[in-house]
Amino acid sequence: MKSFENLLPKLVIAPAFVFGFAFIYGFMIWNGVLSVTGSRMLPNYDEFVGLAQYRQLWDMDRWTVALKNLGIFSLLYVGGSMALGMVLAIFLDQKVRAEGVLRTVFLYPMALSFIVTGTAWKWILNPSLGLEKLMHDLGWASFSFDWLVQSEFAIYCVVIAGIWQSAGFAMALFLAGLRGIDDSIIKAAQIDGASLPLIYWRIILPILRPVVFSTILVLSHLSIKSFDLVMALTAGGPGFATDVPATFMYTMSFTRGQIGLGAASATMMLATVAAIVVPYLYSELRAKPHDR
Amino acid sequence: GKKEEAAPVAATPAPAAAPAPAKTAVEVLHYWTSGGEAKSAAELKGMLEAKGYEWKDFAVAGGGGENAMTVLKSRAVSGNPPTAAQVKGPAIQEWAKEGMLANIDNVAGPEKWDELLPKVVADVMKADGHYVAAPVNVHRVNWMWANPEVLKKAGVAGMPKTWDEFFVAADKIKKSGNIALAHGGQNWQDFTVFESVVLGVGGAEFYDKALVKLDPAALTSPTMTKAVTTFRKLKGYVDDASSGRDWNMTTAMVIQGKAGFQFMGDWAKGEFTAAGQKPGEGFLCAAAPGTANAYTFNVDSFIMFKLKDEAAQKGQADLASAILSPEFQEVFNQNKGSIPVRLGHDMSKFDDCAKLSAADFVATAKAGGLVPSIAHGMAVSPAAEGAIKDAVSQFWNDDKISVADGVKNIAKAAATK
Amino acid sequence: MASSLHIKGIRKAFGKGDKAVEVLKRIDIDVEPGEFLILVGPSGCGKSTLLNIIAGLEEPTEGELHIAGKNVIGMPPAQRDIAMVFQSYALYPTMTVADNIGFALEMRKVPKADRDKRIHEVAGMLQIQHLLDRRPAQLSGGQRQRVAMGRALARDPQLFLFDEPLSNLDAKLRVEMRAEIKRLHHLSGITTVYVTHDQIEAMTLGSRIAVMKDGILQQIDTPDEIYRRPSNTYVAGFIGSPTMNFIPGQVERSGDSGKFVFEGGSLDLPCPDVQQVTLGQRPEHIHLSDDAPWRGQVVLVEPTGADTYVVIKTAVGLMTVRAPANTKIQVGDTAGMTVSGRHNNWFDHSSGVRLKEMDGHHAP
Amino acid sequence: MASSLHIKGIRKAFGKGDKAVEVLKRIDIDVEPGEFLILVGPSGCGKSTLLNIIAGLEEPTEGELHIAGKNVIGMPPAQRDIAMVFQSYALYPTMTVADNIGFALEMRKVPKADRDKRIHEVAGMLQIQHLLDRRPAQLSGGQRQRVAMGRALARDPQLFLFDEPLSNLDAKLRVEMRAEIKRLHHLSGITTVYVTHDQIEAMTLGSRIAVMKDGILQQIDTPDEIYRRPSNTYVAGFIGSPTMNFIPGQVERSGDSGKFVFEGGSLDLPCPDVQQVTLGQRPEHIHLSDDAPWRGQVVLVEPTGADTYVVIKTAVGLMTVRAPANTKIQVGDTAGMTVSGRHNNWFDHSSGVRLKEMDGHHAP
Amino acid sequence: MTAKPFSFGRVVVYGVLLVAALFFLAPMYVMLVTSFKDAAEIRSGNLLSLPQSLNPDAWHLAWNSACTGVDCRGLQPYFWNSVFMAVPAVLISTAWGAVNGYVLSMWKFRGSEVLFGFLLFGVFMPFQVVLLPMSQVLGYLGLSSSIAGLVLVHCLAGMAGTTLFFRNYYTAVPRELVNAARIDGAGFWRIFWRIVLPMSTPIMMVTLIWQFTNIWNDFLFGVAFSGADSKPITVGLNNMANTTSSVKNYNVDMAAAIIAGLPTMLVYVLAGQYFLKGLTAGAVKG
Ligand SMILES: Nc1ncnc2c1ncn2[C@@H]1O[C@H](COP(=O)(O)OP(=O)(O)OP(=O)(O)O)[C@@H](O)[C@H]1O
Ligand SMILES: Nc1ncnc2c1ncn2[C@@H]1O[C@H](COP(=O)(O)OP(=O)(O)OP(=O)(O)O)[C@@H](O)[C@H]1O
Ligand SMILES: [Mg+2]
Ligand SMILES: [Mg+2]
Repeated sequence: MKSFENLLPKLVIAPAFVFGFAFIYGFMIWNGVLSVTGSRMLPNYDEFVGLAQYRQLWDMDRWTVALKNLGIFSLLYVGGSMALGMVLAIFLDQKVRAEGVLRTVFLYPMALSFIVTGTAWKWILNPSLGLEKLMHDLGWASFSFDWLVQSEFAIYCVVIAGIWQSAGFAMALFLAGLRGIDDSIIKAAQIDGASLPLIYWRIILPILRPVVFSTILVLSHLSIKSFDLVMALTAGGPGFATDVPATFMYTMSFTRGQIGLGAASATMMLATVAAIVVPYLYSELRAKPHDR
Repeated sequence: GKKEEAAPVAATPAPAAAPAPAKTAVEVLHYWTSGGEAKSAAELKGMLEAKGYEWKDFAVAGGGGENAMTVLKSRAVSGNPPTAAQVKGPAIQEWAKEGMLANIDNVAGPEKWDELLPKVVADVMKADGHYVAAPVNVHRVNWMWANPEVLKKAGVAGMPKTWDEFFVAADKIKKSGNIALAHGGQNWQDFTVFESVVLGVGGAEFYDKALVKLDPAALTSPTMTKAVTTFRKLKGYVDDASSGRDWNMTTAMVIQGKAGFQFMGDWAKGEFTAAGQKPGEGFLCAAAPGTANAYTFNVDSFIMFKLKDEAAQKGQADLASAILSPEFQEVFNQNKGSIPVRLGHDMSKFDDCAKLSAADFVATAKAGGLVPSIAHGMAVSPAAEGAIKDAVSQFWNDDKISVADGVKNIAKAAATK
Repeated sequence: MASSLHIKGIRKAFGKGDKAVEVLKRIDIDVEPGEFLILVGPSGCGKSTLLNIIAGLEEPTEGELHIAGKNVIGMPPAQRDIAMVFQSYALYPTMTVADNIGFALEMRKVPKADRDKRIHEVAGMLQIQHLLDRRPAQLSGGQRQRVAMGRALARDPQLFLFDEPLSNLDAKLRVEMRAEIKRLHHLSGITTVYVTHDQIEAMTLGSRIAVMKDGILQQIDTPDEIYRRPSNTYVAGFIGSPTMNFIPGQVERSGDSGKFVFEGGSLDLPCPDVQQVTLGQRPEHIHLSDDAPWRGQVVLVEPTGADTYVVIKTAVGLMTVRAPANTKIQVGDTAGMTVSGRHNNWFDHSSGVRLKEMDGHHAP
Repeated sequence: MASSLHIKGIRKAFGKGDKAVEVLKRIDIDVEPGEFLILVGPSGCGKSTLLNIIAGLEEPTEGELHIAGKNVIGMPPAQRDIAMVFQSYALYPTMTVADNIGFALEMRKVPKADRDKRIHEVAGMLQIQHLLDRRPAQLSGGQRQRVAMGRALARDPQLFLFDEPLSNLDAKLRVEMRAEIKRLHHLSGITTVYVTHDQIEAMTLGSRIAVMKDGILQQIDTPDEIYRRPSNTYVAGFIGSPTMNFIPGQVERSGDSGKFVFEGGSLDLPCPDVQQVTLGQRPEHIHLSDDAPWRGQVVLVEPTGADTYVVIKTAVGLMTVRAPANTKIQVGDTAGMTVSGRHNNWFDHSSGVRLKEMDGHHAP
Repeated sequence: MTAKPFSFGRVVVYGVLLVAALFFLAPMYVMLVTSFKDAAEIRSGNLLSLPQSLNPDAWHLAWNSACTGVDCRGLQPYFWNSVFMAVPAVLISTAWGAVNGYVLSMWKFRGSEVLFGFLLFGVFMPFQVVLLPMSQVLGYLGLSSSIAGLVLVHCLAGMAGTTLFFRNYYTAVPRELVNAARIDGAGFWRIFWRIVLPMSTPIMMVTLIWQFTNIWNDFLFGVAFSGADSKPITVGLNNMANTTSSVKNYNVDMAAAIIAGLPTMLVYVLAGQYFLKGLTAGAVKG
């Protein structure tokens, strides 16, 4: 009897463990195996090619561009969404009128699938149809905003659309966290003479640390897996200027019949992620200032 | 009340002939979703339903079938492939190599497909000497479309025959305030134009060496440099907003008189006709400059998967036979803008462009100008095709890449296995 | 530079419309510069709410509030320059003890070195030096409370507000802390409002005590005055532990002197001119006397170490008597009681209001 | 059916390796069935930790724990059938007061009607009937504490654990609650462990008091015994408020009787056979006497209402004396002190351990 | 927080919120006005101009009769497929995440933190990697091309994320509450159900929003694992939006997009109202 209560939590978490490992790690291993085969159209485990796929991968311009884009995109997208989301959450927390409406307004972009918001943004950012034309029509002739068609700048358009979609969600996460904080702590800080910005920076943000942690993880995984967004907005174009590893991998594996190469790129993606995320996970899970 | 709506049931007009024991479902995966194409697919559906089958439509739009291929692989791997799927070119052989395709010689033999089909087409449909796929149509890719009004306004008389003539005409159009070349900035569109430029500049033989056999010498030859230079020059005639534009939106620019020319396969004709225009009146069609004696073909086809169920196998046979039937070929190709694969098909009901295409098809087949379209997956393996497409598109979009580097990149990409 | 605090007609209601609960009903208190005001009252009477309003953490529904002569209604807490100890501690969970204590100083841009010095001083005073690196979650209840104290004491504000700052400390530490607070107040002279439930704290710390009940101020006076001359039976019963004994009865006058007659006994005392009265006698002013005529049965004997409290059942209710620690009396015994007669508290029977006329009118 | 509680060699350390803090160091306590054990000790000495271990909320690092004769180490709290009042209340924020109180009953499948009856009974007892529909956030500190009490009292467990359950209540209410707890304990006879900082509570409620310090049990005995015969200077100083006065000095023997000599004075007392001793005298056992030879200067006069505490500075340190409330002495006066001689506490000078030989050896 | 009604700070707060609202609303505005315009208006007018009349044709078309392939039933059938897929998948994955988070924050055991780390890292696996092996697994389970299969896939794919949300939210819940409930005799499940869950409203809403959005809007799994009869709305939408005739029906596309987004937006509006509830204030000291 007494051991059952101790066992129960472990039993409850067991399915997650089993499925998590079978599916996530099982598939990862599977992917790793594929990457050293010469699989083309469908998986083919007979043809061992060693690291040839990796060599080919690193030899490709497109892959380098994809990695570089991923770096730019994740940094700006995660940073931008977090910053905007935090600002909005804090401002919404100031007992503003119409909070409900504003919250919904900030959140709704999440609701729309990118297949279509991509179209809308494509339109707005398109120089001859959208913003630029609008400004010209309104008489601001020198206005120029043609990032979408510029190879070097198109990725920033993807960032803008990405932030537009995700900032609201970051806001929701932060707001949920803010609403969970004991009021009297904030009161104490007010008494201590902290200004509102300082209260948020010094007291609330540290308390929200686990929430910030969740948000960073969620956003960065979105950025790494940003597939729909890129597909809908630019489909990797112009050329492959906005290609990211996710679209790269998809294209190689499914369109070009180079499953081995695709698998190699997926492995590289995971390795890159691991190099950045694992230390972060480690430090976050180790420091436990919130244990009560 | 909502419950019934929930499970989508194929809207089946009561089939006349079929006695109705549980109907065999024929699930067809395809990416014919645009207006003209969908109409064509509906034709096939009607024919099969008339034979007593239940047509399960599995249409997946987007990106020239990219999504459809993903689905197909996923379905194949799960051991639950559809009855038939729209696959073309060398990919047919790749699927056959995986051992997944059914032999449909039992239809092809009695129906004498070997005689009915041009050899180039038949070869693509076969693996190890057996038919595994049924061809639907033949598209010509090296077309040039034009709006006569725009040309007239700019003072251009007739369709340019060479690239030099083209640039003269394009300059005039530009001066008259219209866009000279309607182009959609998607990589396959870039590639389609490129293919026509190479064919026009180098001729069919060069095309075959460079873009079909992927001969490194040809790929780095001065002819290639010339083609790439011409290609780069074209960009100056394209508007700013082309990036990411769909091909039919691009065609619409010609239809609406915003732009003069477009290089696109004959499926573009469907858009013109759908807009109520007639060839020679509302729009003009001609082979791309310098390619009058050549023909880049693009054949759509359906592969048949190995299935255990006998009724389903019968369904496959009936599907294959229906696809090749003259009635279907006639209606389908009129909708789609392509020409029938059946040799000697009566073209009288077709429009002028199609007639020209059919004539050129037969002529070039004899003269050796008939080449597979690389941009549409008919010439080389998807891997090499994709790599070259990347190189071409990158060159098109990035003016900082010199012609010499462009040539080098393309040659390097062609080495992809 | 001690500041005055003027509370004028403060009202506070929680909730709206029908569900509104009026927690403070027109409170008026004037606190002189440098004064140490004790706020007492039963649980839920509105003490914390009043402190919150003074601090600016809650808006009063009505009323005025002046600190150092300035109207502060609407002024944010940070600008009021107040230090406060919260009843619920309200420690910052992510900060160490040292950072908790130093935060307010940091906010006031005190240089790091000075800050550290101050933190160590305060921590020493509160005997929590060894905990400076811990986080609140790793502290015991009393330790947390001391950190909360430290946060306030580290500062040098216009006004100190303490909300039961010592409730979780042991008696010994409490005595030490009390002395410390007293010393600090002497030194700094900072005006202080202090909520406590501890009788000793209330009696010894404050210059005045304000007694509240149900959001109404009952009496505000010096500790001695409140203890000796409570203005009504409520205050009389509330201050002092064990509580005052109340004996309802009649005054029978005979010339100048009177006699207080009640069920089961009578006492010869200087009586007021009112017929129906209640006599209040504190436990220490009733004495056990074997042969006294007013008698009852012992129902409880509570030795507290220094004293023993004897509870005696009489016709007018239970009487608590403070007896010496070594009293041998036992439950079940019959005991007689006498009253010294010098510490009589007379209250109007029906209103419970103190009959002032009798003050200073003691038997010889 | 009262249960016994046996605590055997319990040790508890927080943290690991170098950073480990040993909070309990081999605690042994046997609580008889039906006993009411008071647990006292300075803040941070490990009282709450011990309760948590009894309740099964923390695992001891070492040791055994038997409830009703059954070893319960490793047994989940729910199965131990214990009711507990948390020092930090730990009210369920999303439930109303009624639900908070009724939750444990619900968990034990008490039918709704019985449950409601019980909730109302308990709420009545704690004077929180009018709050039953509120949520914890809408309550005052004392009200929250009473809800926390109610949650435990509603039950009928094997063991009650109270962690300073009355600290936030006013004196009057506290007296009432104390009486209520005492009554309930009489009725139910449920074994109880009760942590408090209140001297009066400690002295009056418990059948025995356990005094802890730094995770070590100092003494466990009846209240009377602890107060009168503390086993060392620590316990002597901890129990009783104000604290006991300690006078270090020498015994000068002359035949059977001896003389206790210390800096600034000497006392004729029955003395122990040890040279270097410390004499402990409680404030109520030292008396002011104008002509006594042992003298000092008054540094503090604290009237608490019933008594006045006078702090006198002498050569051996500050002495606190309890004087009557009406004492006229003032700060700065010189005062003489005498000792009754019947309540002497002798301790070994260096170890602080009580010299037992002198117990029962009182001057006539 | 107290602030004077018309302070400078308030103006800044409202100003920023308003500007942000405009930024967020702009694409929606464009989509909405476009959906009511007809083709000619779209071509001639400007992006922001209001439609000359409210023309609901595009909406009718998108819902009932737009064609994808040979199928001309609009989005309707796909819509219901999505409902049948999303509702169970969202509920299961949220519940699963809540329970996991509860265990990982309040019933920690040796190695649970490491376990959590492993689960988290799984979040980063690109879903494309999963497609083929998952098809195979679904094939073995006999769930390929079915709604049940899609539900399973979404539950597995979403589990790590939902666990993360709940676990990190629960770490901020005071341990004393759980302790009190254990003393009160509540076991593992009761504590979860009666104490922890009622406090989870805000994060529950966030998670529901998150999962519902992800699942409803998922295209990759939807297209890869569905059969002809079980295609979700995104696939329908994609077919419609990528299905083009000479004049691209922007108005129909936009109407379809809004229809496809309506359920998610509805969920947001409803969920948003619960944000304010379930505060922990006043639970414990410290
Ligand atoms: N998680 C922890 N990590 C380290 N030390 C801890 C932790 N929890 C408690 N302690 C320490 O253990 C000691 C005992 O704590 P406990 O709460 O038992 O004290 P207590 O006797 O109840 O004190 P109080 O009367 O102040 O409530 C304290 O010194 C405290 O700082
Ligand atoms: N948010 C609220 N909504 C409704 N009533 C409230 C709210 N906050 C406090 N109250 C009520 O207001 C009254 C006064 O509360 P307050 O905290 O000021 O009492 P207190 O005098 O400090 O009591 P204690 O000594 O128990 O701490 C209490 O009866 C309490 O129930
Ligand atoms: Mg209070
Ligand atoms: Mg404690």
